[in-house]
Amino acid sequence: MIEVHLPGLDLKNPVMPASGCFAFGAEYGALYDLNELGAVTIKAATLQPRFGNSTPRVAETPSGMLNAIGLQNPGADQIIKNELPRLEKQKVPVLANIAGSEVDDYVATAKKISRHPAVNALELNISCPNVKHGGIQFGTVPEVAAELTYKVKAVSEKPVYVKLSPNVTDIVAMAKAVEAAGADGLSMINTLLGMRIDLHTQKPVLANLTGGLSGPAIKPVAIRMIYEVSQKVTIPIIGMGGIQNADDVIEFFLAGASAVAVGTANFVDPFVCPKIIKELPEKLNTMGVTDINELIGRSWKK
Amino acid sequence: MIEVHLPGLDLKNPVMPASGCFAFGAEYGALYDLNELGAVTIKAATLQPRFGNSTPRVAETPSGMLNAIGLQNPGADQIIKNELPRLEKQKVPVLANIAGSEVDDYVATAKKISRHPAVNALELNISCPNVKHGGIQFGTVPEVAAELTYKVKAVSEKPVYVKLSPNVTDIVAMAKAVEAAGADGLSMINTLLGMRIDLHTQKPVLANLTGGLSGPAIKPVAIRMIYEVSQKVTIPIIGMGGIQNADDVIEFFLAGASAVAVGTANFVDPFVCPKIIKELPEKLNTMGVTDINELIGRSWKK
Amino acid sequence: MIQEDMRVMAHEEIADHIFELKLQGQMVQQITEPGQFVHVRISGKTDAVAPLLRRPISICSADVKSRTLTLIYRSGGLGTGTELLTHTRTGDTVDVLGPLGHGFPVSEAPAPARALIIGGGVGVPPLYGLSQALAKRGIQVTHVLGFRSAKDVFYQTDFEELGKTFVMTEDGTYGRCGRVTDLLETVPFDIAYACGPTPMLRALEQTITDKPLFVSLEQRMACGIGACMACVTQTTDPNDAKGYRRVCCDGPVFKAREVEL
Amino acid sequence: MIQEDMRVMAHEEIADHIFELKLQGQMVQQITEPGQFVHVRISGKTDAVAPLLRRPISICSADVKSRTLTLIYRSGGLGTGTELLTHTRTGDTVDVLGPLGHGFPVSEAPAPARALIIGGGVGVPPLYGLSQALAKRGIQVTHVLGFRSAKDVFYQTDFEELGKTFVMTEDGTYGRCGRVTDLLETVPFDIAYACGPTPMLRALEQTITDKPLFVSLEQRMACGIGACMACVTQTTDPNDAKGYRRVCCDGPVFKAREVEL
Ligand SMILES: Cc1cc2nc3c(=O)[nH]c(=O)nc-3n(C[C@H](O)[C@H](O)[C@H](O)COP(=O)(O)OP(=O)(O)OC[C@H]3O[C@@H](n4cnc5c(N)ncnc54)[C@H](O)[C@@H]3O)c2cc1C
Ligand SMILES: Cc1cc2nc3c(=O)[nH]c(=O)nc-3n(C[C@H](O)[C@H](O)[C@H](O)COP(=O)(O)OP(=O)(O)OC[C@H]3O[C@@H](n4cnc5c(N)ncnc54)[C@H](O)[C@@H]3O)c2cc1C
Ligand SMILES: Cc1cc2nc3c(=O)[nH]c(=O)nc-3n(C[C@H](O)[C@H](O)[C@H](O)COP(=O)(O)O)c2cc1C
Ligand SMILES: Cc1cc2nc3c(=O)[nH]c(=O)nc-3n(C[C@H](O)[C@H](O)[C@H](O)COP(=O)(O)O)c2cc1C
Ligand code: FES
Ligand code: FES
Repeated sequence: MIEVHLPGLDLKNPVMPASGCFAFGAEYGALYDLNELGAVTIKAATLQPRFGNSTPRVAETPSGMLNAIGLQNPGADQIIKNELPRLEKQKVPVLANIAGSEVDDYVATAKKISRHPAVNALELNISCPNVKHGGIQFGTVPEVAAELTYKVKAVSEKPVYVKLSPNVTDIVAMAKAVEAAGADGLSMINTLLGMRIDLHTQKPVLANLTGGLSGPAIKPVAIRMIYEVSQKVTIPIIGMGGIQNADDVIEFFLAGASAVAVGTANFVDPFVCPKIIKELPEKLNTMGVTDINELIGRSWKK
Repeated sequence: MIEVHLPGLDLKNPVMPASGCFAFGAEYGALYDLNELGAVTIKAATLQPRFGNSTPRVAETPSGMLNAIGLQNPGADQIIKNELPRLEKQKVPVLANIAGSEVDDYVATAKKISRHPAVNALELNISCPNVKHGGIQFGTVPEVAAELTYKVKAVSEKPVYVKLSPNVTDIVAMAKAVEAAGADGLSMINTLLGMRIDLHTQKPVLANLTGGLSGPAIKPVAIRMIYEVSQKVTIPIIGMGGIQNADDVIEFFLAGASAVAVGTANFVDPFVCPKIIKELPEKLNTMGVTDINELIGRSWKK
Repeated sequence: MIQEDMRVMAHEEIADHIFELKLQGQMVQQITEPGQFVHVRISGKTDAVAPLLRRPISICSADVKSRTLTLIYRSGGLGTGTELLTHTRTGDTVDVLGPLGHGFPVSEAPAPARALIIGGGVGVPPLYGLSQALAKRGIQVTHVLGFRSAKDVFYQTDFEELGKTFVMTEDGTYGRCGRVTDLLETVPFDIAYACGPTPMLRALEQTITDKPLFVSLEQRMACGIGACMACVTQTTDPNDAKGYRRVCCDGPVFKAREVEL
Repeated sequence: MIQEDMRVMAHEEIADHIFELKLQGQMVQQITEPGQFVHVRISGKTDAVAPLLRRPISICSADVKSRTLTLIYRSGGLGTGTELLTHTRTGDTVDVLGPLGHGFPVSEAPAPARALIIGGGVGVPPLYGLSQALAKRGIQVTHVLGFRSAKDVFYQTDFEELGKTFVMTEDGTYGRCGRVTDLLETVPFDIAYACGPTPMLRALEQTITDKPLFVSLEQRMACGIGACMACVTQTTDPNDAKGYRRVCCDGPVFKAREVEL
């Protein structure tokens, strides 16, 4: 009833933690069995280790939060050595988020990570707003995103999902460009670029100045973008942005998502993913829905 | 201490209601003296009367709301005949928001409205997300926005503020384009494009499908954009997006705004504008600030 | 119209998911007609954020002496603002804006006359205050109240004290089985007032064409005072000068067929 | 670590804007060290939306028998989450995640020994539980507690029951005038523990170089359990394998000079 099958990802339920909100699973794995999850999305891997930005790295906003972690991670080699073997022992599918500041970084990281048996698919993070140089063009210029997708696809041994940035004028153009370049799926949305200023210091709260806005506040933007894009592409969409409960999951499916990821809500309630997975079949029952796949895009399907 | 002077707008305080959230002042004017306000921004005027979109036209979201009013208004002639004379009797400055679907509409409306003695400045709405045809290019393509600004400036008898859409990849490019075309000031931000889907009907809540997201949820996006733009232009910015209290006003000033507009918060608390105006000097006192103009852009000024 | 933190005097579930909330405050003095409404701001709790927008709720009845007004509302279930409102306790305060809108014109029924009052579901509450006002003017009132099921019925005895009362349920589990419109022909009346689901109001407008009928509408609202244009509805008369009415301030009560349903 | 709706047993303002909150629940059984913290979810009220993120607050003390833990926190004033928390009443429940993090190593002080406990402002609370634990092991404890002003002082007598206690205020309105570091030379000790503002901790790390010193840090947090990387701080050792520590789970208590302050 809640099984979904996407390129590389055979999910017994459509709920996974979002990249960067779950590290490599060890912490939440100490609280519950990761095999309850549809999949695990791991924190962005880059070719070299990254320490990330200075602190403060998070700030609260109305129904949301800003983060500027800056892709802190131990680098692809360490991840392969220390993190993936632990996940390999689990039965849960792994979606590996990768990032970089140049095409070559992405390609090299994709090559390494996609080869690992624990990894079922790649998620190409072309949209991290918290990295200073490079980066931005990948997420905002269709041709640049397409070229990157094409090159990563050429080396990846696993299906590739491209994670889109919402900070663009035309999200459909971005989606179509990466689809044409061979993307197997889309993840949307990453965070909106935002800022908070501290009234005492009179400076931005985040050391990085700007950060990525996530949480319930951005849900209407995510729903709108998924609604628009899902009508114009044929590849599946992993939807995310403000999901807190089973109702939200259903809203994302109706908009056009085929699976969902939960980010910020984990910080509010560390058990939120298993809770949603438990609620979902109950909710579908009350709606008279026998298979969640029926709901995909129903808000716009005739 | 809280006086600000902007092109065409000599404001005894920097707080005005935002366009579309205050109609033409009659309703809130029945609750308090409009002369308490820094200025009044009137609902978008179009050349011809517009009935607007079907209902439902509003939907609630976490710390925000979506609206798709669709620029309902009685048209420039009726506004001049029935609404502006009433405002003329008040001493409060009037910022007249104008909209259109073609350049000629804008130009004709600007000509008529700017001539009226009650009107102190125009606010060029190039960014309404709820109008079907035309419109979108004005708000998202710098060259198109610039041309429109130039043509409206040519006929306007009053200073022109251009209201920017946040639904763009590069807000600085938009701002610089309209500044170069002669804009006297900027208003930012208009609403973010969003959607909500009703789980019972399984269709978008709004009859118009998408709507504009406003309220506290979007404040971090507004602050970020004003922070970026104010460093790259020399014309003043009227800041808006989620303002609820005096602290928020100060955050907008620190980001780079020279005045602010309050929209959605009026619906939550109809007395919010006079309340903020009363709180503001008290707040500045506790901060040791003697003139609010000192705060403009202080978050980025060295 | 004022904004006031009103004190909760009583709050109880009177039917399935239907709550009766009694509030005390100065606002009561300003109520001019039955059928006006208030705009209620709802507070949050740990696992539920306070909703941003207010909720429009009809004034069911009001007592000037005790400065109390009664609201009756349906809790929309988990995740809704009205569900959060159910957690308000006696002694708490609730932020209320009101009274708002134009209610039922009581003086349109010239005494002695016979008024027919037709309500459906949570459209029933404002009709209670209306019936009280009409009865006070010596008008004979008959009530036809429709509910979905037995568990949804409320205020039957209160209405019975004011006049003849027919309760109907769609599923026949209580009172007569059927819809309120089924009964119209059997009841004699000179003027009719109605509040309830739009299809019910539409049916009434088609049936009651020879006598005055007033209907109270619902529409999604933001400001509640006429400024945001969220709640408009088109006039039936294409030559109407404005072409629209705002439910919040021109209504919520309209003459039958004045606006599109 | 569990998530629990803990019951409020008592809640009062014990100094200017400083509140003492006693909570009852199962979680108390899991506390292993003084200096651990909890992550508190705060509920909203009418004119203030519930904050999205939890707030980290140190466990001040805990009593396994009554299953009660005590938190002491400063209300940040209007618009902050902690101000909202002050509205919680006895009998309410509060959503708490904990116990979290690594606290002060009590066994590092080999009895019999002399421990010096240094606290500043809202850094003082976890030191109370620490002092209790040390005293229980027969360790002689001396407290140096710094506050801004007389109105900010709390828990003086509680600390005095456990050992010699010096209270200092920055403005000299109570106790000795000055900063906690001014007193260090006059007090003999074998091990030191500190919690308070970063500049104070930095001064202590520079002064106490020949004896063990443990410091408890603050950092903005999101998850509180090590997954989001919000709360990291760099190690002082550039050759450290990871190069960073997470305050929430590797700390909040660290050996002096292990991480950058
Ligand atoms: C003039 C008027 C009088 C009303 N009187 C009553 C009454 O006496 N008793 C009663 O139970 N209900 C009444 N309603 C309906 C009541 O306003 C809605 O049931 C309520 O707003 C739903 O809110 P929620 O928090 O349960 O739903 P949510 O799903 O949390 O609401 C989301 C948003 O949609 C709006 N909304 C949802 N349903 C409706 C609706 N049917 N009408 C208007 N807005 C809606 C909400 O106000 C809110 O802005 C009245 C409506 C109007 C317009
Ligand atoms: C491990 C640890 C233990 C703590 N123990 C105590 C204690 O026992 N008593 C006490 O009064 N305070 C303690 N603090 C500080 C306390 O967490 C902050 O004062 C509190 O989070 C501020 O929240 P607010 O709602 O008042 O402010 P807001 O301005 O509403 O907070 C906005 C955001 O910033 C964060 N934030 C603001 N100030 C701080 C800060 N100093 N440290 C961490 N996050 C901050 C908040 O958590 C929130 O996410 C502790 C902090 C940490 C990290
Ligand atoms: C603390 C934090 C760290 C994140 N790190 C990453 C990351 O490394 N890679 C990535 O693609 N997205 C990252 N994101 C974005 C999330 O995966 C997700 O797209 C976004 O937060 C929206 O979902 P949410 O509202 O449920 O959090 C991060 C988000 C947060 C809050
Ligand atoms: C109901 C509604 C109607 C609006 N109508 C207009 C309009 O006619 N013209 C315009 O430029 N902006 C319009 N806006 C946008 C606001 O002026 C403002 O830019 C936006 O809502 C952000 O501010 P806020 O968060 O304080 O509401 C409207 C907003 C709302 C909520
Ligand atoms: S609700 Fe705003 S005009 Fe009626
Ligand atoms: S708060 Fe998330 S890692 Fe420490």
